[in-house]
Amino acid sequence: MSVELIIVSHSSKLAEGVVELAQQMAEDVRLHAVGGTDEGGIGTSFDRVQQAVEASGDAVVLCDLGSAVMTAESVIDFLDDDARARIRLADAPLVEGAVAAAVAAQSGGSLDEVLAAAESAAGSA
Amino acid sequence: MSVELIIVSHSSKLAEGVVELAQQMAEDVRLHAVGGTDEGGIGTSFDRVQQAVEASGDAVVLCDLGSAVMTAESVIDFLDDDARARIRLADAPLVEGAVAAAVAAQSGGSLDEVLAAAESAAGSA
Amino acid sequence: MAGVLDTAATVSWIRAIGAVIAEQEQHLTTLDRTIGDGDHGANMRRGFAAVTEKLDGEFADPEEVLKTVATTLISTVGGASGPLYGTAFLKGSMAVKGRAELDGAGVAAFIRGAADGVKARGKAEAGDKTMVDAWLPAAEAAEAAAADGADAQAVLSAAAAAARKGAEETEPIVARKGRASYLGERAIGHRDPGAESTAFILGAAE
Amino acid sequence: MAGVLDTAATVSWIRAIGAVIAEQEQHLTTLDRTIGDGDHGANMRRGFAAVTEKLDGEFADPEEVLKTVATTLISTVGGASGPLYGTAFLKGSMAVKGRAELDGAGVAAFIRGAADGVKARGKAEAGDKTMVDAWLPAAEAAEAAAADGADAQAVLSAAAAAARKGAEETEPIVARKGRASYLGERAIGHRDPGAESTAFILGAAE
Ligand SMILES: Nc1ncnc2c1ncn2[C@@H]1O[C@H](COP(=O)(O)OP(=O)(O)O)[C@@H](O)[C@H]1O
Ligand SMILES: Nc1ncnc2c1ncn2[C@@H]1O[C@H](COP(=O)(O)OP(=O)(O)O)[C@@H](O)[C@H]1O
Ligand SMILES: [Mg+2]
Ligand SMILES: [Mg+2]
Ligand SMILES: [Mg+2]
Ligand SMILES: [Mg+2]
Repeated sequence: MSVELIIVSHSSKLAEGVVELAQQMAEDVRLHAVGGTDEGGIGTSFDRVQQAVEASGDAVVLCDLGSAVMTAESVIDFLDDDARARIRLADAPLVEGAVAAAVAAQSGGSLDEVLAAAESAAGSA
Repeated sequence: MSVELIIVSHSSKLAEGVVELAQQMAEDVRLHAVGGTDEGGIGTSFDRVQQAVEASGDAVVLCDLGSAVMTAESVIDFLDDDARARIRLADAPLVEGAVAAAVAAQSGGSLDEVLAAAESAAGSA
Repeated sequence: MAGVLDTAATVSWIRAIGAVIAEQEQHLTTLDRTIGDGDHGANMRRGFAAVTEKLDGEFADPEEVLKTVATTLISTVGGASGPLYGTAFLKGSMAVKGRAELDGAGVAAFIRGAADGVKARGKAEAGDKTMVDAWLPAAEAAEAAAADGADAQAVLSAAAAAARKGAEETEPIVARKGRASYLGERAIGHRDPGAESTAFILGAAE
Repeated sequence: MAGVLDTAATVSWIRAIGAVIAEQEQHLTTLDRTIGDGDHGANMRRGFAAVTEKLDGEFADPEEVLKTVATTLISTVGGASGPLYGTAFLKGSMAVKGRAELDGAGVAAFIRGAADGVKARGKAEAGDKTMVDAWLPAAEAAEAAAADGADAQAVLSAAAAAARKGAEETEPIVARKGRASYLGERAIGHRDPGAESTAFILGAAE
C-alpha cells in the first residue's frame, strides 16, 4: 500500500482541486481532500481531519495556512501512539508539495521519503 | 484601483479555491480564477488566460505547474508593450503566494510590491 | 463568584463567557476584519454557542467541564482560535485534574496550563501580537495573586486585568504569527482580535 | 515531397503530421503515463485535429501556414506541449517570413527558429530530457545538410533522423524540466514523450 496524502484547506474547492491535480500524476495513491468547515464555509474542520487520519494508513498531511496546521497538529495530538507513528505533517507549500509527494508515493516511497519529497518542493518544475 | 491577481491552474476547482481563500483577506481586490482546459478538463487554457489578462488592470499572475507558467508566458509574449508593462508573472508557491499578494494588493501595494509579496511567501504563517 | 470554583461555579463561569462573547461578536469581527479575515467574532460565537448547549449535562468536577469546553471549541470554531482555545482549555483542565473545586491556586494552575498550551500550539512568543500576549501576563498575574493567598475570584480578576492590558499592548506592534503577520508594518495601531477575546474570556466572571 | 516546400507542400506536410500523431496517440500517451500525467497523446491529437481543420483555408505563403499551426496548437493543446509547439511553429514561421517557398536553407531556418523557440520557452538545456533533446540535434543536422546543398526534402529527412536519435537518447537520463523531473532517478530508462512527438513531427513527410 502506498503512502496516502491528506490535503487540509480552508476551502473545499481548493482541497479537491489539489487532489485532482496530484491524482493525475499518481493514479494509485489515495488522496484525501479535507476542505472547509462542517457547514461548508471557509475554515477547517477538526472532525473531518480526524476522520481522514483515522481512515488512512501511512499518510502525509499538507495544509494551506497556519490555522489549518494548528488544526492538524491538534488532531495528531489526540491520536494514540500507534496512529501517530503513521502520520507526518509536512512543512511545505500546499500545491507544489502535494504534487511532489504524490509522485513519490506513486513510486512506492516510504512515509519519510514522501514527506521529504513534499518538503523539498519549491517552485513549479 | 488595487493590483489584481490572476490564478492560473490546471484545475478549475483549484483556481476557484485559491481565489476563495485569498479573497477572505482581501475583500476589495479583483481576483481572477483561470483553471482547467476549455473543455473543463485538467490542463490550462491559453485563451482564457489571455481573456483574464485583457480584462485586468495591473495584475500579478500566479501558476500551479510549469506548463501553466509556459502558457502564461506565451500569453504575455503576445501582448503589446503597453499591456505587457502592467502584467507580472510571479515565481511563487501558488496558494501561499496568492494569499500574501492579495493582502499586499488590499493594502494598496504597487505592482512590484504585490509581486514581491508573492515571491517572498514561503510556508504558512 | 465564590471564593472557590466548584463544578457548578465553573459551569456558571463558562455560561458567562458565552454571554460576553455573543455580546462582543461584532467588536471581535471588526478587529479581525482590520488585520485578519473578519471571522473571529462569528468563530467565537459559534464555538461558545455549541459549548453553552453542552452545559446542561452532568459533570463530575471542574476538569470535566473544562475538557468539554476544549473538545467542543476544537470541533466547532473552524478558525485558528479553535485549536488554540481548544488546547488552552484542554491543557488548563489537565492542570486541575482530580480537584473537586478550584481555589486561588487551582485557578492559577488552570490559567498557566492554558497559557502554556496556547504558546506551544501556536509556536508563538510574547510580543508576536497574538492571544499569547494576553494569556502569558494573565498566567503571571494569576500566580502572583495566588501566591499572595487570593481566592478563586480574586485570582481570576487579577488575570483578567493583566489580559486586558496585554491585549491593549498588542496595538503598537507588528505580528509575527497568524494572519496579521502578512500585513507587516500595516498591522501597527490595531489590536489583536484573539488577545481581545482572551481578555473577555478571563473577564467574564466579573 | 518536392525539393522545395511551397505553400501547398507545407500544407501537405502539416496534414501528414496530423495523420501520424493520430496514429501514434496511444504510444505517446503510454510514454507520458510512465513519466508524466498520461495526456500527451490526447493533447497532441486534439491540437493537430484542430490544426487539420484549419488547413482547408487559403494561405499566402508557408509562413502563414506555420503561424496558423502555432496559434491553433497554443489554443487547443492544453498541456506543456501547447505553448512549446506553439512557440516552435511561431518562431520557426518568423524565421521564414517573406519566402514564397522553402528550399533546404529555408527548412533549416524554420527548424532552427523552432528549436531556439522551444529552448527559450521551456528554459531547458540539452540533456534535460525534454523535447529540446530532439529539436536541438534536428536543427544542427538540418543546418549541416543545408550547408551541403541538400534540398528541402533531404534537410527535413536529416532533421528527422537526428530528432529520432535525440529522442532515443533521452532514455538513460534523468529529467531536469517538466513533470518527469519529479521522478528523479526513476525516470531513467524511459523515453521523453515530447521528444518522441518531435521526432514524429519532423519525420511525418517521409
Ligand atoms: N500561531 C499563533 N499563535 C498564537 N495565536 C495565534 C496564532 N495564529 C493566530 N492566533 C490567534 O488567533 C486569532 C485569530 O483567530 P480567528 O480569526 O478565529 O482564526 P483565523 O485566523 O483562522 O481566521 C488571532 O487574532 C491570534 O490571536
Ligand atoms: N520546461 C520544458 N522545456 C522543454 N520541454 C518541456 C518542458 N516541460 C515539458 N516539456 C515537454 O513537454 C512534454 C509533455 O507534454 P504534455 O504531456 O502535452 O504536457 P503536460 O506535461 O503539461 O501534461 C514533455 O515530455 C517534454 O518533452
Ligand atoms: Mg479570523
Ligand atoms: Mg478564518
Ligand atoms: Mg502530459
Ligand atoms: Mg497534462
